[in-house]
Amino acid sequence: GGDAKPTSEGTSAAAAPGESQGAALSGEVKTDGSSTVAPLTQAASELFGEEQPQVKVPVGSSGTGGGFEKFCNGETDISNASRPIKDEEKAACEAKGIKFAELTVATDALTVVVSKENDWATCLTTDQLKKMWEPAAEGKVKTWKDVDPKFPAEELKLYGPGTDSGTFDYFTDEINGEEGASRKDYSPSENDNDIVTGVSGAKGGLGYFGFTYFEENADKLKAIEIDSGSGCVAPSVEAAQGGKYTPLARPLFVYPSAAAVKRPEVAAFLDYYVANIGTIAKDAKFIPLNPEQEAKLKSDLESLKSQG
Amino acid sequence: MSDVRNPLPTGTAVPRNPMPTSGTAVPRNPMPTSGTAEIGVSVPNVSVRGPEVPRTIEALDPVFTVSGLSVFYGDYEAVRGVDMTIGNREITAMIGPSGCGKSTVLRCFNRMNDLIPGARAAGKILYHDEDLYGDHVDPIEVRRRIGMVFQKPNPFPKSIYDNIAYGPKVNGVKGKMDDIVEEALTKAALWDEVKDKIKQNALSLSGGQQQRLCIARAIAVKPDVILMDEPCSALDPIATTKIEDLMQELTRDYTIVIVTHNMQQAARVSDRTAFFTAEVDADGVRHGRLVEFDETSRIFTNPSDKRTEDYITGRFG
Amino acid sequence: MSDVRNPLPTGTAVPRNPMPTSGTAVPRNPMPTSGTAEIGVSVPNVSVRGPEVPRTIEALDPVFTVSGLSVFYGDYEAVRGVDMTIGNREITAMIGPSGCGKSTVLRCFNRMNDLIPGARAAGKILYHDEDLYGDHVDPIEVRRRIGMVFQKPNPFPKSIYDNIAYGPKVNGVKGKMDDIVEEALTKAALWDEVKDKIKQNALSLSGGQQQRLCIARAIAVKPDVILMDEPCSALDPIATTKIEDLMQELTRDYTIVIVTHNMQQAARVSDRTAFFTAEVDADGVRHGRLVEFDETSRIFTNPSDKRTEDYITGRFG
Amino acid sequence: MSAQHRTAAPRTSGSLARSRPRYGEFAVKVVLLLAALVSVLTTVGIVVALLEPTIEFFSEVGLGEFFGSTTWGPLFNPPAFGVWPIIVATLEITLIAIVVAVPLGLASAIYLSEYATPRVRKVLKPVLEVLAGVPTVVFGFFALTFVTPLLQDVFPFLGLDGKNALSAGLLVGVMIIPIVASLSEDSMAAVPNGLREGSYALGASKMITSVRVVVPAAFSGIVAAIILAVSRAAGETMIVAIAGGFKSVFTLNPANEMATMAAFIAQAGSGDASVGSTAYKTIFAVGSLLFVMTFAMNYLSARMVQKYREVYD
Amino acid sequence: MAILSTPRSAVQLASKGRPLREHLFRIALLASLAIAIAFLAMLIVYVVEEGWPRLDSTLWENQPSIRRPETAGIQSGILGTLWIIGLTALMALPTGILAAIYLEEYADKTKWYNRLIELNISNLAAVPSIVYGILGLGMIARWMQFGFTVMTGALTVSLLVLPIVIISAREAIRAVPPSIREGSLALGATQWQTIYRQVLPASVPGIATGSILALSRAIGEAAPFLMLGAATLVRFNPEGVWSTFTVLPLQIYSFIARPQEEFAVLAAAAIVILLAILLLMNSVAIWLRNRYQKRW
Ligand SMILES: Nc1ncnc2c1ncn2[C@@H]1O[C@H](COP(=O)(O)OP(=O)(O)OP(=O)(O)O)[C@@H](O)[C@H]1O
Ligand SMILES: Nc1ncnc2c1ncn2[C@@H]1O[C@H](COP(=O)(O)OP(=O)(O)OP(=O)(O)O)[C@@H](O)[C@H]1O
Ligand SMILES: [Mg+2]
Ligand SMILES: [Mg+2]
Ligand SMILES: O=P([O-])([O-])[O-]
Repeated sequence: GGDAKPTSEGTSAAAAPGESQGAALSGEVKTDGSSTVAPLTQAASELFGEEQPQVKVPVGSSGTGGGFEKFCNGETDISNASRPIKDEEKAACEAKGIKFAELTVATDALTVVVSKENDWATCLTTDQLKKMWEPAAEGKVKTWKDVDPKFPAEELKLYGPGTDSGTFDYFTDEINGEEGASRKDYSPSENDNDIVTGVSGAKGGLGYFGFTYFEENADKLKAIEIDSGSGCVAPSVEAAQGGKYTPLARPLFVYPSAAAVKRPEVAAFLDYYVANIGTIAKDAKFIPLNPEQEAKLKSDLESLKSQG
Repeated sequence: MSDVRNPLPTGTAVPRNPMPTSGTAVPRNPMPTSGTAEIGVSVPNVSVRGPEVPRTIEALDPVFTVSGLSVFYGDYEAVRGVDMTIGNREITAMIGPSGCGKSTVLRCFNRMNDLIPGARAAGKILYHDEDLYGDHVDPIEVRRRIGMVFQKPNPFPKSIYDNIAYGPKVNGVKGKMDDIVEEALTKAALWDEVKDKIKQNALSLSGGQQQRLCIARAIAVKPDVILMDEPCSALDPIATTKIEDLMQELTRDYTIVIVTHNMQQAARVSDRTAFFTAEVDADGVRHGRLVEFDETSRIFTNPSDKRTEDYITGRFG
Repeated sequence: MSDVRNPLPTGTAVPRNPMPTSGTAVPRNPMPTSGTAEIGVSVPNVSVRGPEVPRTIEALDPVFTVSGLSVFYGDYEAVRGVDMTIGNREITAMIGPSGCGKSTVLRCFNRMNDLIPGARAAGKILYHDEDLYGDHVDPIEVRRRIGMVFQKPNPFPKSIYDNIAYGPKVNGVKGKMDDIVEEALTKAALWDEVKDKIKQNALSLSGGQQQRLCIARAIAVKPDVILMDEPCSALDPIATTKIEDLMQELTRDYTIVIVTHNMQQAARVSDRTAFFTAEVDADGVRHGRLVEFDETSRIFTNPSDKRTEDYITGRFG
Repeated sequence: MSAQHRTAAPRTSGSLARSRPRYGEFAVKVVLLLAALVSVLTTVGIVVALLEPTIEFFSEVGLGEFFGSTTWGPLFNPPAFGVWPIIVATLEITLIAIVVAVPLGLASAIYLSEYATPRVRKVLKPVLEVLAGVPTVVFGFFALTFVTPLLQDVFPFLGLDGKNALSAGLLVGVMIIPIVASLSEDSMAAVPNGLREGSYALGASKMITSVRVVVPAAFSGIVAAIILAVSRAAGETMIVAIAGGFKSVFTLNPANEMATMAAFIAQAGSGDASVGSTAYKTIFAVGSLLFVMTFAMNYLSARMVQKYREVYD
Repeated sequence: MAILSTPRSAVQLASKGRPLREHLFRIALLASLAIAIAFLAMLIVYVVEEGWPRLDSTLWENQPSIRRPETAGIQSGILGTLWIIGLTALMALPTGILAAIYLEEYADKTKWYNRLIELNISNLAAVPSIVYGILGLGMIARWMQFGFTVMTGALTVSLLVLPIVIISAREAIRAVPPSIREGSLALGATQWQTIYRQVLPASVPGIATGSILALSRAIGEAAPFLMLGAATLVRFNPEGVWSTFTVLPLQIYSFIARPQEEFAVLAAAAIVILLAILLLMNSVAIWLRNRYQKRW
């Protein structure tokens, strides 16, 4: 914390370098990135704090892209991401000699929600979603009727995460076929509560966000079942874990830097994170990994630690 | 060492010495107009004091009748117990050392003091037999009838025309504004100097012109009385002469009350002079008092009060 | 209607009329001190004018020798071509109508004008034979030697004691400060009035006391000369008298130059008087000029310039 | 004693020379100048921080598209760089703010300067100062959770979006009321009392004096106040980010959600754009534009104040 | 003639029904002011009401928590804000006051560079805070390599409030009558002695008031920190200038975005704390002003 040099290299542990769980560590583990993943890392940080009160884990929420920017600049130890790292970002990391691993820590089910007053739609196909959201829909698809003649001519009001979020990238990639390709005349928001308010307040409203937000607001909203060709599937923990909720079930990642993991406090934090991933996901209200995913997570971390 | 002060090397120092004047005929103050020295007479020269009325301070046709006027700023009694009358179409001068309450009294005449928070007048001022501080009286109407010109010329930062037109406009005067403006400027002896630049900003005028503009502005609302608070103290001698001439001219139609620091000015222009001074009472508080009020010629040649004499002979002030 | 102005009803209006004075003995201006009227003499009474030196404007023991002084504010030449000398341990008064440059000249004597951006003096001022505007001269040192007292008393918002101690302190004077303070206040005739409340805030003093405090403050740095710019104009007559007495007292040890609006004051206190006025040159620009500089008695009884006469007889100003 | 005095001030040449060196005076002046230069350095810093990415941005996108098109969406795919929607949104919210703040602020200023007793002024001015200090997140929170729902309930026909320019503009307006009020009050207080007295002495009432003499005389000061308020409104970030939204569409309807320039910077600057991408550089281009706009407005305001000083000095 | 035109009846000075219009105008003015103040009152009532359930000691004793929003606190934010304010006071106030002294007492207004500095300062006062965020990120965090620390945040905010400090300090210095300076200089004091021993002491109340108001602006800033990417979820207190930190306004911004209702309450409670700090500072400013107001 109080070192003279503010870079991550400077924050070495003052305590014994041993990795044993019992030894009191200190130092700082800097994390930043996705605001979606932030609660997960924050929950980990809170729980870990009970074990190692001297280790500080600040959690930024600059967004997945903002997080990678700092991460590849050597300014953070761990980057949270709601989508995999992009090639340009990889290149930036490489240029600075920053090596990292991709750890999948939880699953999210992007949930498409409509107003409780909406009595005509319970299930939408991915094509229908595309029809609503693709760039070509801008200014043309204005009512539900424009999506499907069977629907009423209720005004279609679209809400979604901001263009700077990993959620937006993922959704546009999966539904519209290209990352970032979307109609622009929807209401974007960093604050998913705005989507809740917006959709619940408009009869013809539709929006999408993480499963957590739906669960917290299930009394105000109705989740739409998604049909990607093999029948309608409602978002749920089981469907997401079992890989049935496609294509909108998505993995959430953390990216630890290989150099940082050499520091005992970072290693301890990650060990704790991975060991308690089930509790953490539950606390942060995400869908926990299934056993295979959990096993992969453990081995991924081990291989990072044993790296060079 | 308490009195090493020099005695006054001025000719006026001899008490009761009637003052000789050099110059032209005197229309207002019928005083000796000898071009040569006529001094050395130690007895008042009664014959030169004009209409030989008893030494009354009452004007025959009073515009204001002030009785027992005291003015307070909060708890401080700035002026105490003033009695005087202001005669119709006369020029009344108020003189006295700084802080003696001349401005304070003057500003009671058009209720300008109402604007100062905490200021308050006790006693009575009758304006044409009507109580100026009566309940039914609207100070705004008072100020329309009783105009005022200030020490520093204060034209509005507008055109000359708009400066003059302002008063009639806010008073809802209908009629050809151009004529009103021309008439007011003409009366104020300014028309010839500004008629070609009537739309120009008034601030571009010289100090003396600005002051005459302010007089014109006051005239334009057709007041009954014009109050002037040291109207020349910011002006050079030439501008001062012009304003003094103007006052003489205006007194045909208007009653004028002027406060001045300059005794010579009071002597030159006024019919009656009120001399104020500040006195310290038993509690050590200074109050302005009216010491003497009389025809100007008498005040300057034959004051009845020692303090007046000391002041006009320059023994203090 | 151009000249209906009243002639002046003052006794000084007659040219070249030696002025009688009533009062006590005159230590500084040896002028006639008759208790009775001794007027009507039209020839200058040479015998009463003291040491009968020729009408030189040169002081015998000059502190300042001013030659060809012009002062500019930016491009504007406020004062043009002033020549005068200030005699040692004399009181020199500067009079003249407003804006004629009295303050401007005075502020050249202690280089106070240096502080006004764009102000600049041309010509020469010698202070004890040393060029006041010479390259080696430190204006701060100048101001330490040549003190100044201003029109409005300007005590620092601190205790009386701190006001006096400030000057010696900033000038690095060591020594018992209490003694310095007491001495300065005593010299300024203020000690008895304030000795019990020396730690009280100076702003709680009356105007006259504040002004004496400012004089004491100036004395405390042991200056050679004290410049005073209308030191009494904000004061009442009693306070004015006190300051004038004090000046007489101080002139035993100090050279004093005083600017005053009040002719009577100049006449009362000064040894020499400089009369300034503002004149308009060919381009219509006003410049201050020194019209006449002479012994005070002569200026007031027998001025050699028409303009001086007009001014002191109240014909303008 | 006088002899002593003379010797204390010897008449030797050079006696007026500096008696002790005063390097300190010079050092002080240098230190003070340096402090003043920090502000210049700040501007240089801002320009440097903005300039390079801005130049790169324009070499990639071109002025033509930036100013010549009306579709905005630098973070979409395909990206669009027509800046007008966010300029229009900025102007619209600023306009709403001004419509709120100028009458209220000016009326408050007239009241404080011309009507309020010193006592009342002593109470009310600090209240305005508190209003000026209220954090903008708080205004944003208030707009989003209180004002918008209230407006939706009271005026359902407006069809207000959950985020909209109207509430955001309203609250930006409330935020700048103190700026308009206090600066206008300053310039009204600077109107010489002589002008008021001149007006009263002509039989003018207080209202007429205030409206026809004081306000015109203080006019350029008032305009300067409004201009400063406008630049604060145009650059306000948190209120518009929280309550105005980020929707980048070209619309004039204040019931709609819209993104201002500052909101865009906040959104993109704390978001996904990866360093070096054109989208990232857009932040700086918009920042430069905002900087230039406020600079231009402020230059104007400085000129106004200058003019107003000239009238009385 | 003037007399003839003005009849001497008792009604001649009576008012002409003007008061009604005058009254309405006055009421309209007062109403405008009242609206502005009503907004403030409404805002305060609203946040106090919303935040009431959480206005207990856990609010400042606890750290923020994702897992237990109902007992989450804002200690790190309060302390972060206090650190930023403290450092800003240390950096911006001396610099601003010195710059103000330079501009008021030394600068020759006819010199182009002084005019440039002046224009520049008034311009900086109008630059949006988000642009300062860009400056802080690009210049202080990255180029000067100060990282995302208390120092970076404080420096950025210092630069942001610097023009406000300069402008208000200049006003306070200007309010010291020139006669005080002349009095001092006429005694042979040097310019700096005059400033240090007369001008500054006399203007301290004004400078302090202006400074406090400038700092209260700094307290509420969120936009520059948003740009700087200050961490939003920080469960420990800053320990030094190189420490990671968060500030109250940023925490509030992040609470507003949380899905659970408890966070909205928490946000309102945090706003109450922020407003309380603000009111406290303003009260000090008012007290200073009333206590030391100079009467010259
Ligand atoms: N607004 C005010 N509040 C309090 N006291 C005041 C106010 N105006 C004047 N005074 C005091 O009332 C007394 C009389 O002041 P006034 O201005 O009437 O004097 P004056 O004779 O006009 O002096 P001057 O020749 O300097 O103009 C003075 O002691 C002055 O300090
Ligand atoms: N700082 C300045 N800048 C520009 N002009 C000035 C300045 N100070 C004085 N003047 C001008 O110089 C001339 C002389 O002014 P000065 O103050 O010396 O006159 P004064 O004789 O002292 O007048 P007063 O009796 O009114 O004090 C005036 O015209 C004045 O306007
Ligand atoms: Mg007066
Ligand atoms: Mg002067
Ligand atoms: O914050 P994001 O997960 O949407 O990048």
